[in-house]
Amino acid sequence: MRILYFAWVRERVGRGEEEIALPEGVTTVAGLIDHLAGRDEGYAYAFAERDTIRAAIDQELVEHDAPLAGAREIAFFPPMTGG
Amino acid sequence: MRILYFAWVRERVGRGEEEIALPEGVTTVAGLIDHLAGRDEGYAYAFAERDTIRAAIDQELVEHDAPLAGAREIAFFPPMTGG
Amino acid sequence: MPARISVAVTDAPVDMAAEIAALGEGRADIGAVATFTGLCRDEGGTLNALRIEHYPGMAEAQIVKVAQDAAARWPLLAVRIVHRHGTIRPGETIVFVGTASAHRRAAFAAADFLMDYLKSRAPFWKKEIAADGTERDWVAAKADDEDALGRWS
Amino acid sequence: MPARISVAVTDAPVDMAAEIAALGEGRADIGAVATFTGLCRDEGGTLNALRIEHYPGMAEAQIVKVAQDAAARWPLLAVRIVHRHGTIRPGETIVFVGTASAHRRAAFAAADFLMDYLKSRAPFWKKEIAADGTERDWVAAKADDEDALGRWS
Repeated sequence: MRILYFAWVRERVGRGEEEIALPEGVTTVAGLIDHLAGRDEGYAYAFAERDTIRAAIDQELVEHDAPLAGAREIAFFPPMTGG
Repeated sequence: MRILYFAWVRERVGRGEEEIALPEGVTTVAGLIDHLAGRDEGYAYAFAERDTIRAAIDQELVEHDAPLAGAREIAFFPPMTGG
Repeated sequence: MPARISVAVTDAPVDMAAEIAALGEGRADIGAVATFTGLCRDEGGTLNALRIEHYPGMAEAQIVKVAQDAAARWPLLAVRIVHRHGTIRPGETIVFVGTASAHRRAAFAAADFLMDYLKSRAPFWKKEIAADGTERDWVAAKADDEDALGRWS
Repeated sequence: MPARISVAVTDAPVDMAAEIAALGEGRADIGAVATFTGLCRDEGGTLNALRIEHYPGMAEAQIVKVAQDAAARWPLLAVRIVHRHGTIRPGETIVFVGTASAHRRAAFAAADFLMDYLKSRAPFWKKEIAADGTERDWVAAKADDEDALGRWS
């Protein structure tokens, strides 16, 4: 599964994208955030304010309770500031 | 006193402007409309739907009860359709 | 800083690129520009042109007044309004309104307000010229347009 | 006739006049064009540039989705949206939204709606670059912008 990071989430985790194998028991966006936040300090910092993190599955915005089944690309990023 | 007519008011009275000497007793826009409407068929037709006629004194929109004292230029026209 | 207000009443075609460039020219404090362009429609091919009559002098004065009203309501940096008179072909611009502000809400609201007021308060009258060149009647004012002013009081 | 929707995400400067001309090109049924342009401000001379990061692919898709939503709500004839990414200098365009309709109310409302949704739903993030070239922090999302979406529900 491909994971993308943008803006300060990207800066804090220290990379823009990576491939991961989904650990057993991780079935939702929230579960994936828990898993990633446990990796190291940078990831923990990136996901510290959990409620502000936005997620997209296959380029569609989703809530944190969205299931990961069938997803090819998950993205995490701060609230958008375009326009 | 200079009087201007625009759009279908102009077409109905048959002229775009004229100079008139204000008759005694005519002191408001409404009074002037009464006076003009009594002139001939064209003027009567122009001012037939009195409520729809807009008036301006010295290029400022006014109500029909506005006094004519001091006015140099009075204009009569239909509701505006610019924009 | 007071809004820079600029108004033109003209029988020449409107150069949109020049109008838009002029709105923001020489300043970097503008974050938002809203524009509205009213165009002559061909009414399904039945219309050859619009002929717009205006009240010279009063037309400019009323437009400036409406622009000043907008600038008193919203923190505008610039307002540009161009209104044509004379013969206007389908596809050509009848009116252009441009507003510039630091933020988008003011620019949008002011442009909307300006159009509502220009429609009912600026002394212009439209007559339709049919495809065969004959004059149709004067365009009637819409009650909707007068009612729209209630949005701003 | 369905609205003609056209979207671009680009790192090249926006030619506003060309964008506006394209909105009405080759048709005479458009009576109203509303546009909004968001520009980079210099923040009193303290800002050298904005650097805008985006999510390629999703950015275009989300903008098209928002444009389709607008076209489903209002009788639009054309929608054009251009959003820049990369480095943007003060005075340059960040976003351009143009809407065309037969009548003005639809064009205005749709442009306003599009900007509200682009602000909070299109995946772009702004970072400020100070006058001395150093990076400032990421621009924070405003609660106001999220709240603005409530105007349309």
